[in-house]
Amino acid sequence: MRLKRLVLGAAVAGLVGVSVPATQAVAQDSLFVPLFTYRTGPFANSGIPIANGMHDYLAMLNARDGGIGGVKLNIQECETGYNDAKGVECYDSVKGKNPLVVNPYSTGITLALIPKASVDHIPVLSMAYGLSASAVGADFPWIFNPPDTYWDGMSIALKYIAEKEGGFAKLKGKTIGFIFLDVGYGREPIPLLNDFAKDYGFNVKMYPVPPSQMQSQGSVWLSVRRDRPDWMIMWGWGAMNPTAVTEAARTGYPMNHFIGVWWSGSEGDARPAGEAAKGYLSLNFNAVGANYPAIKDIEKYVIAKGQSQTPKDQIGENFYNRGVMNAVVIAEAIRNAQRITHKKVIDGADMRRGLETLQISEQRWKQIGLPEFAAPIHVTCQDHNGHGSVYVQQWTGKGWAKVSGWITPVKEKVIPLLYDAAKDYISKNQPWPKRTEPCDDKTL
Amino acid sequence: MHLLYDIFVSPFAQMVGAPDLLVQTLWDGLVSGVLYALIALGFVLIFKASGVFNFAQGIMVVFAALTLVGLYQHGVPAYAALALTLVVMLVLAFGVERLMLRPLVNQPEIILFMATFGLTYFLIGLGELIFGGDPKVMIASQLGLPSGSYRVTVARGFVQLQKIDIAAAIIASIMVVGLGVLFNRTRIGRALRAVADSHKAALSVGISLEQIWVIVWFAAGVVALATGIMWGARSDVSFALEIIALKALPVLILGGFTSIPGAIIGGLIIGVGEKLGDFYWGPLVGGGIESWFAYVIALVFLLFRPQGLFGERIIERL
Amino acid sequence: MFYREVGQFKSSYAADQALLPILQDRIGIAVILLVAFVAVPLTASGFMLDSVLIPILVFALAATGLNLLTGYTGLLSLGTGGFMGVGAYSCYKLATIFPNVNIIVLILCSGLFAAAIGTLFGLPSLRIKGFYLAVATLAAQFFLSWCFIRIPWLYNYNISGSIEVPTRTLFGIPVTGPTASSETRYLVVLSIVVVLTLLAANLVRGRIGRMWMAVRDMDLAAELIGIRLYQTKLLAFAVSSFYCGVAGAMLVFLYLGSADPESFSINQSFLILFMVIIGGLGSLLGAFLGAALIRGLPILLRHAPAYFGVSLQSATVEQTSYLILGALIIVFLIVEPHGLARLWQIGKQKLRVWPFPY
Amino acid sequence: MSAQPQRVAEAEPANAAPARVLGGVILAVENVSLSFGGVNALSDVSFDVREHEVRAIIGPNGAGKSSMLNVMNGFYQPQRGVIRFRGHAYHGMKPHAAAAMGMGRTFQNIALFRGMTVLDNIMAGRSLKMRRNFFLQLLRWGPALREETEHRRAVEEIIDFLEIQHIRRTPVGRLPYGLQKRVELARALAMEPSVLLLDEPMAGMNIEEKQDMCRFVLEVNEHYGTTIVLIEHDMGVVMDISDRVVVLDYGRKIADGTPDEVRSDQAVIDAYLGVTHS
Repeated sequence: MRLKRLVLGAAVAGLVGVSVPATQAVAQDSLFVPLFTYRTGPFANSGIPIANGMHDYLAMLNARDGGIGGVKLNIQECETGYNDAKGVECYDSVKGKNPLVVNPYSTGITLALIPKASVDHIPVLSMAYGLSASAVGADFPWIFNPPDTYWDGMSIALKYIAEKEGGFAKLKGKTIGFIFLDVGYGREPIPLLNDFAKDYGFNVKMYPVPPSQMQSQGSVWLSVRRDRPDWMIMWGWGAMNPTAVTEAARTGYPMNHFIGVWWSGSEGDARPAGEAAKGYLSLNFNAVGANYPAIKDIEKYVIAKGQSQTPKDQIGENFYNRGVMNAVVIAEAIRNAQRITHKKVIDGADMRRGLETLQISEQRWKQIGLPEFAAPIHVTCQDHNGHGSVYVQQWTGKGWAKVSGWITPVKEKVIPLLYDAAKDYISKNQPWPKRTEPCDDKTL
Repeated sequence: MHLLYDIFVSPFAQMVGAPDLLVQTLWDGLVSGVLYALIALGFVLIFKASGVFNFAQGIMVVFAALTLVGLYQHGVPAYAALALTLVVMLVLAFGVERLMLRPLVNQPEIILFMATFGLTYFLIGLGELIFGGDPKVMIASQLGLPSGSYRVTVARGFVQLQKIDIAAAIIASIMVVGLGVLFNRTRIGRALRAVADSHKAALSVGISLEQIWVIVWFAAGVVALATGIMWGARSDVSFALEIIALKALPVLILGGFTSIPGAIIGGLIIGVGEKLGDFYWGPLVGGGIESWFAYVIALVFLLFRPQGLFGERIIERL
Repeated sequence: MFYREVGQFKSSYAADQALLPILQDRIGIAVILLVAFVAVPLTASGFMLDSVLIPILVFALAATGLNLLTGYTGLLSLGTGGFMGVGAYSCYKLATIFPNVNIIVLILCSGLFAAAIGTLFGLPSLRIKGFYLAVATLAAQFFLSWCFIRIPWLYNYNISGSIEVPTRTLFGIPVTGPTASSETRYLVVLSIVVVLTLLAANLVRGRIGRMWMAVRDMDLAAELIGIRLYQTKLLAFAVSSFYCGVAGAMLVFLYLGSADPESFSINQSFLILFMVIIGGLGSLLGAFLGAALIRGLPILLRHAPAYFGVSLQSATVEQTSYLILGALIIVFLIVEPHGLARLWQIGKQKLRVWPFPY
Repeated sequence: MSAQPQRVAEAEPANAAPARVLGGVILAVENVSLSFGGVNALSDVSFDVREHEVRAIIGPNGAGKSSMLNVMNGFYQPQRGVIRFRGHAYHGMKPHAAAAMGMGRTFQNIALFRGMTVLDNIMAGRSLKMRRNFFLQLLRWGPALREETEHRRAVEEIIDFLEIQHIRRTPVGRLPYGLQKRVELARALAMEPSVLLLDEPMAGMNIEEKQDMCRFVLEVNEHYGTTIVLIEHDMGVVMDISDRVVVLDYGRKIADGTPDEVRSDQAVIDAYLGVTHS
């Protein structure tokens, strides 16, 4: 009795479902760009401005230029809630509709998609997040993570610290604390940190924050108070960031010795701590502020027309601009792909070639209305990252101020590690497909 | 041998060696204990009067705080927003009574318990839909709550006492005293206790169950709002708090489901216990044990005293 | 009229106790199995298989596991996610240690590990009951979640802390990993779920099932007719965790292809519990209906507005589905505390007497 | 009804002899005292039960009758005294152990499994007698299936005997009170007990239901030779069907003997003063 009803039920449910994915048909004369975003859940504070920035820039291209190369962009958001399973579901729901690229916006989702995307021939753009090793183009032809890997970020943070201390040699005997969200993302830079610690003789103290404890970091910061690290580096995300900044201020930790990665540097991360957060540092690779022609165009063509969810005061904030930058990388890669394939309507495979030969020079940044918005981006067939320059910004109590020049990552350390890690990844995921895609660099 | 030293000697040596950190840990534990206790208090109120184990209490905390901040962001002055939020909580209490409790009256406890799971998800959806899913900053200073901290010198170090935490403790005490007066000195209180003892008996002497339910759910809503303000002022207002709110469950196990003093003392024990455990013993196993330590305290406790701290020995009858 | 059992007489107790005593039911299930095993893989799209059917089957198995514990034995558990995780991580370790063993054997073996851990956390169930036990299982959930993060051996010391599924083949066809086709994975999941559900059906209508239900309905009386409460409850924990463990292993190996500790968090436990509540406590069919509804609802909400030309923000859809899910749970508990399964039964009763109202 | 040979052979070897011949002492209560948090429920109570007899325990409300039954089958642990069953002394036993030794029990407030059907309730009563292991159960194959069918046959006998065929598939929660009492008796009988403890089996029944129940109790006693210990308020019933009666008042035994002896006992009359026999 039961079994019968049970299977019947499953079938009924199945039928309901069968009727759903008929939305497969996507207009053939558009460029489908799905955006995986999260505007809900505990990471929404970080996710919302980024989602807005990505959407608004692409929508602006549609409104101002009629798309790219005369072809409209079909922008669709899929809510992931920063949850891996939902991210995979988003991926499954778009993969049949000829997406040009997927933007997981979560290291966890990126990790889940890396093996799948390689098989399905859909490029994954994880802009400065995801698997550091995926920068190795020979092993990960479909994965791109410009402008910097987490290891670049960590090396830059350490370089900045060394500079303030008077050189790497002065780090000997010092203690550096690393507070991180205890998921794949937060753990990613640890190998490089340990490597540097070994080479330069400083101590590392780990302060993991599990996602369930993001908003209750009291005892973590008490440990910081006990250990008195000379510097603190943070790899935080979502609700973890403002809590950490607040707790650090409460503990009386010197804020100008507390550096967050580029994902721990939104206005919303520092603002809740108020004046006490003054001096907090974070890495960044995109400019902050709304005073750029392209962003003015966004305001004019998208926001003024009510086609955006962006609140007025969010425009020009760090993570909004981060979203814009991510959209620029997508748009420029599409343009590039159209150029080298001589096609207007491209597919994922063409997009991969576009990404692999992507160059955004200083000149080009200026042309697209974002002068000096970010360091030049240079992706090649071998190097899917570019290891671009990053600067350090400081919270003034009201906003971010740039307090350093452009700092280059310690490439000679990072790149060998990347190759080792790629090898390790592949050995653990045998059989891994060999790269068969030819390089375009030579033909250009 | 080394392990035994790490477990039994080294933590205590640290405590003696750095008394300021010990005092700070105890203080932090007490403060989070107060907040756990406040959530547990909401549970107890509802459980006492309606026998419903209200899983949604944690979400009510977030919902109340979110409503407050959301209204303020929409341009309502802080105190007016506070008053309006109270109205919202009253409406919620009415809604819960009318739409959920009344149709479910006489159902087994477990069904009511699960219904509050539904309420939890409903409130998450509703809250995010209206006010958005992004975490918000509590309007503590607009409400006249203090910020900043006192630094007290202890031994060679110092202890940092947040003013907002002291305020939380004071408000919690006022609330407990207020509830005590409500329960023990007023006509409503007598009715509440009558309902708690026996629904049928209460009905037979003409006490309206519906009214009582609205009152306790509203009272729990007020407690939730106070908790939300305090907690929001310490970090921010977001649904991520939901997981932390579950810590009230071990508190209830320690304190018993029906005892207000039990909730307070249980909260303090759990708060202090988990902070001490995490700070002194956590590093032995890699840290982060705060996420489960409270539950394990409760579990161990249960094995020895299944009826809780203040519960009476249960005599099973057939 | 169409669905009637009049005239179907049983001449032996064995026939009367059969799984499907009514002819129409037997025909019905044959048709459904035929559709599920043949028609669906031939016609369904990749999205349909990957994001709808496979997860529904996987979650239905987990819900079946929880239902054995909560619906049949009356022990409320909030640790389902943790037990699923035990299955997933043991399967991952087994696949690393025994790369040449058939992956399906490993998936089933990982259920045994989950059963062992589940039994361990079931030990307090002798002394504590009801809500108290729920909190004890919450301890299991949080402790296990913590283990999945803090014991790097479990995920082979991967820096990312997540596990990626290696490719494994069966008769030369890839079953797991990125190259396995949706159809293959679907058929493997379906087979495992059908077999395990059949076994569960056997269990619950025999002596063990009656002992579980006796403990659920009145544990003291059960003890007085000679049922040993402790063994019975522990057996329920073990079997339930076995099912959850297998579901967890399938979640990673046959559905997601990778997983991190978040996949086995408290929220997963809640979702599975909702499936059981909405589907119907104490009904195996209910587990499937509940899984289909809870999995299908957000997908439906996401895709339905587009049909009607309404464009909703993806976040709004997410929030709305929370709202609707919450409301549905309450409505179900009010209207039909026995869930979808009871509604189905009522519908069948109506069919039986059709065209007469009763 | 026709007793099934195998069943009789298994449970009641003594049944080969004609029923209703009283045997030796099967169950004895010796100096039992029980208290809850200072309140004495039973003080120093002793009496015995002989094989095949119908033994009644009577007394005013709160006399400790139910507590007595609860001590006898191990649900309460007495502070002092022993329970002697077939010559072995037990200071306290586990309820499931008592069940395994052959003590069946019904309750004053029906303790059926409300969510299960009548058939499942009675089948559950046979749990102890079913031995096939978990894996055979899982496959429901061969020996397990045969066992299930065998026990189903035995249960159907009981269903026939108690005349509850028509409600076989009804969940017990939906049955009227009188039928529930009958199902509870059926479940106890399914255990094939040598001693059956009945706690007010006729409470709350109308006269016809009482008559039916009396008939069933006596038939069980006569047919299977099952020893019966019952608590009952209806003096008429008690005096009619029991062989010996023990009277409790405030936890003490105040009389013990045949119905006639007890009826004329002054202490009993005092205890029941003002209580009319219905």
